[in-house]
Amino acid sequence: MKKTRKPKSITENGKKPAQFRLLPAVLLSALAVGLGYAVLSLPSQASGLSEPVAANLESSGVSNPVTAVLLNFRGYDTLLELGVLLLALLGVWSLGAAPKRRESSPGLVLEMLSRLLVPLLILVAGYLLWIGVHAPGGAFQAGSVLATAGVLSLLTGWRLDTRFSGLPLRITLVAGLGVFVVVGIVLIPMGGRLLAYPPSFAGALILLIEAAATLSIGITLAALFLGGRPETGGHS
Amino acid sequence: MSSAFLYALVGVGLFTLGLYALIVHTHLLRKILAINVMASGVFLVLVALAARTQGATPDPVPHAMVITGIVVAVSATALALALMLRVRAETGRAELAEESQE
Amino acid sequence: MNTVPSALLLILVPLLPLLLVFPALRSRFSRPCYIALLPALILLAVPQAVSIDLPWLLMGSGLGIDDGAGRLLLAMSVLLWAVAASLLHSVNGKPVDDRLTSCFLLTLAGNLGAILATDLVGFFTFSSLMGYGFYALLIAGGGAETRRAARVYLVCLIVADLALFEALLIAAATARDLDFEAVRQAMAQSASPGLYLSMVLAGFALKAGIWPLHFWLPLAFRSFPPAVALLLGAVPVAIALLGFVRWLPLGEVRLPALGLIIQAMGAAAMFYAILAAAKRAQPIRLPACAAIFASGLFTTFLGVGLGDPVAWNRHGNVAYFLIVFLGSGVAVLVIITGWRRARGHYPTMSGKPVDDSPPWFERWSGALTRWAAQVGGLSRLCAAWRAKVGGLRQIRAWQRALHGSERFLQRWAYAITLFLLLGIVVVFAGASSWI
Amino acid sequence: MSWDSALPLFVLASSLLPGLVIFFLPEERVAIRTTLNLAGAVLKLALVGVMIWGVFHGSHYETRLPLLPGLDLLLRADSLSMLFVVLSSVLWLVTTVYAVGYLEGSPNRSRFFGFFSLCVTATIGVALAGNLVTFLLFYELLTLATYPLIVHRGTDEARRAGRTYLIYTIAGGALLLIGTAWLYTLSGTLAFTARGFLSGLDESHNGVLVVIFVLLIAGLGVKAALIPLHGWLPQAMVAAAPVSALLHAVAVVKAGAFGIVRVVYDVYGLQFSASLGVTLPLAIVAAVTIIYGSMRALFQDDLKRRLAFSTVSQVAYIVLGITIVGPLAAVGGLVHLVHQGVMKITLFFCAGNLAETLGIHNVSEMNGVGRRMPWTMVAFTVAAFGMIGTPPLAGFVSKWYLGLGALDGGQGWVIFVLAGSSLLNAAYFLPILYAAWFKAPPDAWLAERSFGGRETAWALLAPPLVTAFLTLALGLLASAPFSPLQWARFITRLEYTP
Amino acid sequence: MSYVPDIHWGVMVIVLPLAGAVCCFLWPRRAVPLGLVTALGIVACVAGLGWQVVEQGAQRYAVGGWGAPLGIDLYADGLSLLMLMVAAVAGLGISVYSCGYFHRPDAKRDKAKHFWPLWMFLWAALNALFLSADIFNLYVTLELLGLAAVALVALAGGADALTGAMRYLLVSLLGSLFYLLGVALLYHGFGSVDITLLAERVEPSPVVWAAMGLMVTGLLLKTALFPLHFWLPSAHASAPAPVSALLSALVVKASFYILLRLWLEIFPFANAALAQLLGLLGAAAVLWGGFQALFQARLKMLIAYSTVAQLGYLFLAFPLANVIGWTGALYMLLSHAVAKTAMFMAAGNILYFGGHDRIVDLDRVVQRLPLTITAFALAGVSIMGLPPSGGFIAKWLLLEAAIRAAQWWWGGILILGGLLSAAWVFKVVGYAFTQSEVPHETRTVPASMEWTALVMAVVAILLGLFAPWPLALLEIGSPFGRENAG
Repeated sequence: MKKTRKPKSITENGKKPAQFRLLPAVLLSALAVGLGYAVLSLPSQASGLSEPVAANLESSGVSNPVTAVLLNFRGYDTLLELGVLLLALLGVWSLGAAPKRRESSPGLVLEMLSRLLVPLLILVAGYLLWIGVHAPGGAFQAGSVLATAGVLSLLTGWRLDTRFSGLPLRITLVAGLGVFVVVGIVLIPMGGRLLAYPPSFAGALILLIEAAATLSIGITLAALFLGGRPETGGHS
Repeated sequence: MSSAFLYALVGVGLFTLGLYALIVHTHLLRKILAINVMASGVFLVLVALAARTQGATPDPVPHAMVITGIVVAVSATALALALMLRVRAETGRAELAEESQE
Repeated sequence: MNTVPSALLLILVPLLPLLLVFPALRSRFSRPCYIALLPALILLAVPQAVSIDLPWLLMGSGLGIDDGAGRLLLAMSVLLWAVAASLLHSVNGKPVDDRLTSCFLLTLAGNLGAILATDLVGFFTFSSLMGYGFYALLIAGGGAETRRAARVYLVCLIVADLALFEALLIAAATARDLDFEAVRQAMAQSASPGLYLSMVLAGFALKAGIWPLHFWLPLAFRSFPPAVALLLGAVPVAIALLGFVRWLPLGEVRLPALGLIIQAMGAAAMFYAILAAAKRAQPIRLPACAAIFASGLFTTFLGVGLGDPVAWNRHGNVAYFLIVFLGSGVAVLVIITGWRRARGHYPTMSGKPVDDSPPWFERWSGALTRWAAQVGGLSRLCAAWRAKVGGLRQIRAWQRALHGSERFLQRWAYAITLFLLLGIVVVFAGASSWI
Repeated sequence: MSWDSALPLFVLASSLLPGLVIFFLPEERVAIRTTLNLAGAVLKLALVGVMIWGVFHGSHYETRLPLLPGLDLLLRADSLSMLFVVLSSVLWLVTTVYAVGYLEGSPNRSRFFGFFSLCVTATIGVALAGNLVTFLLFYELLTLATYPLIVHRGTDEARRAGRTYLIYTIAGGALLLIGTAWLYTLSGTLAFTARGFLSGLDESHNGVLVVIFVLLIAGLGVKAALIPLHGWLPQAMVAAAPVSALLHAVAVVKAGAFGIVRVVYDVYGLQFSASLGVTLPLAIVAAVTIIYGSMRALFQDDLKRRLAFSTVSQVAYIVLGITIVGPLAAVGGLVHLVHQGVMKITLFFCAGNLAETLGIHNVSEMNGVGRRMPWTMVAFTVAAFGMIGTPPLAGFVSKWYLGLGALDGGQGWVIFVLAGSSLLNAAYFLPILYAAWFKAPPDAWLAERSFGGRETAWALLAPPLVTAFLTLALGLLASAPFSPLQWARFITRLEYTP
Repeated sequence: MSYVPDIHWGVMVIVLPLAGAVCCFLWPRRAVPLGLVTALGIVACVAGLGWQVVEQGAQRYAVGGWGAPLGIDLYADGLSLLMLMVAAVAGLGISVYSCGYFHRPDAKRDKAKHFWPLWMFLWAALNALFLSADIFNLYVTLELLGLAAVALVALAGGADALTGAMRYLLVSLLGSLFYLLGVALLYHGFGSVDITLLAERVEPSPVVWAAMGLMVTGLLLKTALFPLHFWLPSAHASAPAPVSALLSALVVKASFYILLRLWLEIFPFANAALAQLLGLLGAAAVLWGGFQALFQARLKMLIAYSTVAQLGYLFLAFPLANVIGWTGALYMLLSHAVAKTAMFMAAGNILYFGGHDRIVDLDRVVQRLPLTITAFALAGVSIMGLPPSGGFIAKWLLLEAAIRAAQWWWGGILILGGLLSAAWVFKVVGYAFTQSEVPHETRTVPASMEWTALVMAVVAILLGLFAPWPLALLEIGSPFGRENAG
């Protein structure tokens, strides 16, 4: 918390001088002790919300409690969180165009490996998405794997065709958030509440949302890796 | 003391460690990393303490929270890194200058 | 004679001269000074006592004239002013300086109004109007010497007015009506008339130039055309004396000690006047001495009246005659002087350079200057001051003095103010315990 | 909203709306601007006339808007406010005419007249305020509206003066705010009530009430230029002449004095403040101010500065009149509120005329100016004599009642203060008159402007003559019905008869 | 009896800006009209929600239909409604202003297409934050808010803005993490993240103290309370003008709002010493910010420091702890938001017109922008707390609260702060009255920018005349109900 002003002199290793390190160390040790004490004072037995989750798992449309919480019980959080992701991308894009990389040959091994790995990764992503309904997995995990595929391709010099880097790319990026919002809104006249899935097709809706989210997350993360706006075919 | 608490304490430790690093280091990359370490500490506390359900499956809500938290952290880190690159491009240093006034 | 015309006439007596003060309003008349006197003349012709209440004026005022003394005084004043006007107009046979005429009329209005006033406030108002008018007249008409006199007179006037104002307040606090008669009664019954009496005495003594408060009077006669100066000087003196009669509860109270003091003062004044006349028997100073003598006489009389109300009641009217005597005596003197010197030249009124003056004036003024030099430091200071007039250095000196005093004040004003206030409080406390 | 409850708003709006419109007028639309200004002023005068007639016959004009729960924005026409309202609206009209003439051809006139109207609006608001918080509101508004007028010329000196003014007035406003809020928490009401609303409070609060009184008076004393809070006033004389006139005669200084009257009469109540023992110290402060101001005025060569110090001295008369506990002194104080305004505005008009026509700013440059500008100097002379307190002019009437009240209230020392002040007044005014009338004029004036045979422009000459005439009339006709004196008596009757 | 269709206005208030953000992102060329339409829609929805709340009292809305412990609730009482309205008023103004500001003939034109989606996201985050009744959901909205704000700051480009944004981002993340750790402790201690449930369950214990410490610290960091304000001036001053406006007016207020909610609902037992400490820090902020503002060389820096000072006022209500005090603090928040928006807009106009905002050289600029300087002055009136303005009402309430609580010294701070602001406001306004006529290279300011600034300033003034309405709103759902004893 003492991060007020930085001293004029900074030591060679990028750290502040000793006298500026000692005080935080002492204070933070005290903080750690205090926090630790607080943590330890918690009751050793607590079920949290696991019971109501288990009780309502039936009507959530999925059988994996984490997915149920994530996309149904606390789906609103997840919706906003997709917003955060999109926002980060917007922020990065607003900083300017993607830095130009020196075009170097990725090397034979990498090239071969990427050709092998990318389809596999996409497949794994699909699987993770699918299994998320029942077991650990889901949109974020799947999206991350998808993003790996994208990053790998980018590292090997692949670039999105400028034909697709305009509106099509943007649509893909917002698909997750968009589908989520649209589903949530559409449900209002039907179920009466935002994001209140009717139990009968809750599962299907969740899968739909997750699928769109996976795509968006994957592409977004890959785009973030690029560190800036991609070149587009149309306007700047 | 159950293992849940042990992990939670480790989480607290990570949190304070990250905070220390954030204060002490001047290079922006280190600062960003420090923030990430702190975040990990918090997530660890969240997840570890969820396992206090005697025998039954752990509380799923903190897990969901952590997933949300991770996505947020990833997004923020991405933005921070991009920003750091811009700062470096503009000022030539990946450090926060003293408040420049005119 | 019904009331409306007479009331209008009463109002017109001071109002017409006042209106004619403005040059624009009198430009059509060839002899405004005479015209201004007309209403008073007509009023004199009205055979009975007239009066009018003006409740809306000031704090509720009134004008009026009785059959006896007031009428006499008015008549004397009209005569006096007519003479003065004729003197003003005969100068070089040309119309006089506009400003001079204005001042003249202002003084005239004050004078006539003061005679007609039936209450303290009215009298006070008109007499101070006259006072300031007279000051302006002196300034506008005279040379440097007269101006100095005027300044002295002004200081006397202001101080006198302040004293009278205090007296007025005390009177108003004591009596609910400010008629002369009511105030007289109230003061007679008042437990502590001391402050009132001393204020009135001090005030009018200053105005009348009674010894030892006479110092402005001789000065006023110096470089001004002597006759005019004399004449004009008589006017405020007469009005001030009238003030004594009107304001003091004469014939009602018995204050032997105060009366004795005043008698002594009066006697001293007369003595001084005789001495002065004997010492430097110059024709010009003679009237001044006469004026001082007359006022001394009057003061003595006043002292008698204060000490012995019975005597006052029996002989009180003599006071009016004394005043009239003073006034008309002066008038006659002036007329005689004027007639004797009709062939000669009077110096112009608007302060031409002394070189243009006829030889006799030079002689006189030289003598006067010598006399002034003998008076001492004051005139030397004055001469020194005049030596610097016109020089740039003098302006700078002034500015420096201003700045210096301002700086001094900035630093010490609080202290001085507090000191003054403290003084006021102490004096007041002392005075109230004494009276 | 009925007529009775809307009238105070209309009175406010009659200057506010023209002001707002004028802000947006282009600089060159002189005719429209002048018309708007004058129409507003005349309309206000008419409305005020209706209002005063109504108040005299017992109508209640009251506008109430909720400001906070339990606290209203209250505009109310009572007898005391009418005194100030009439003064402000009459002098506004006169000053507007003068300002139109004075500023002819100068830049930024739309801004000037806009703030000018705002300033008057704020003054009227101060006058009509029915409770302390409304008063505070307009009081601060006045500060804000006056600042641009003071710095209008934009010279460094003007801006310095503006800064000083702000430092004083905003600090004063802050004190007033604290006092007001404190009072509110104690009493739960702030509405001005005849004979005050605090006397019913528990006696244990008396100590606090004294502190609050000091806060309020200190806050108001800044604008009323009581020493030692007067420092801004002499500096503010760098402003243009109409502004000085307005500042000294109507708006700022008077608002402070009027506020003190309100606090003493309608918040604390005269008897209650006397029993708290706060009136005598205030009277002493006023007395010190009177003497001090006059003494400083004595040594000022700058004419407007001299007049400014004279204001310091003269406004304290009002306070003095209020704090001598007695009906007669109160009449004196209240009537001086009007009389001082009329006289001082005349003097500033004349000073402005001299500056504008001949370039004269200093007393030492005024030799013989009476011959060049006789009418201006006649007005000046009348007002100066009024200030000295010479009968039969307006100043005499005020001094008369002040002195009488002092005797009546057993505070004899006051008449000596009055006497001393009159003496000093004479000492700093008469040399001016002497120089102007009787000294020889210089060969050439400093910066003479020609006005085709007349001594100066018509719009510059008429206002001082009108106000000089008023000075005379207010004194001569003091006892006539509807004169300020009678109105002041009317007010004190309300205050003193249970 | 409701005249308003029974729509879930609260949901609309959140979804609409999100949808707007997505649309603006998808069709950047149409960003301006899309953004404006969305802004108007949001204002309408807030009005609808306001009507609903006024008619039917505080509203609770279970997203997903699950209800409190399991799902997330939205909750709208007078307090949240007031905050939404602040955001709506300031937001609408900023939206209109931005049209002119970003529509530049020079090369920076594409800023607009980034500005609008970011701004809509930010607005959505604000609305979601004000409506949330769930402390974890608050964390997500806080992050959404923080990232959007950082991105907007960085939009200005240049070393100053980027460094400012970077520092802001780190601070923001740090604050969020503190807050999140607090949330974690609370959840594990009491098994819920719903504010109402927590309010019922929480009792003083080490966990609660730790959580409170963490959350309060984190939020103070984000609210930039002295001495944690170090990041604010550079971030606020270097951002583009509309962004500065919304950062000062809204973003810092959001974390204050959370703090207030937590303080009132979850930690009402917080001891007086802590409240006094917050008050002291607030007082220090008022004085420090005021002095710093006075000595700044650049206009936007000055205004930013004044934000530091004004935030201090908000914390003066903590030690007073009575309803009037809270009301005063919130009214301060409201009027400061509007006034500061106007002020930053005015500064933006000046910068746009003259190309610089050095205070000593302002005389050549402000004379030719009468509307702008009027807006600045009027906003300044409110900031100073002079009547008739919203700032005055706020100060009056705070002063009254201080005297009632027999802690008059806070009142002294209020007054001192007012004097300090007066000093710098008039320092700037004074330049409008100079006579210098030095020619200066200028760029014409679009009329919409000048008028928006003026309108916002006038609103700040009018807030002083129509105070009873917002104050009546605040009583709905009695957010300060439990503090009534104070």
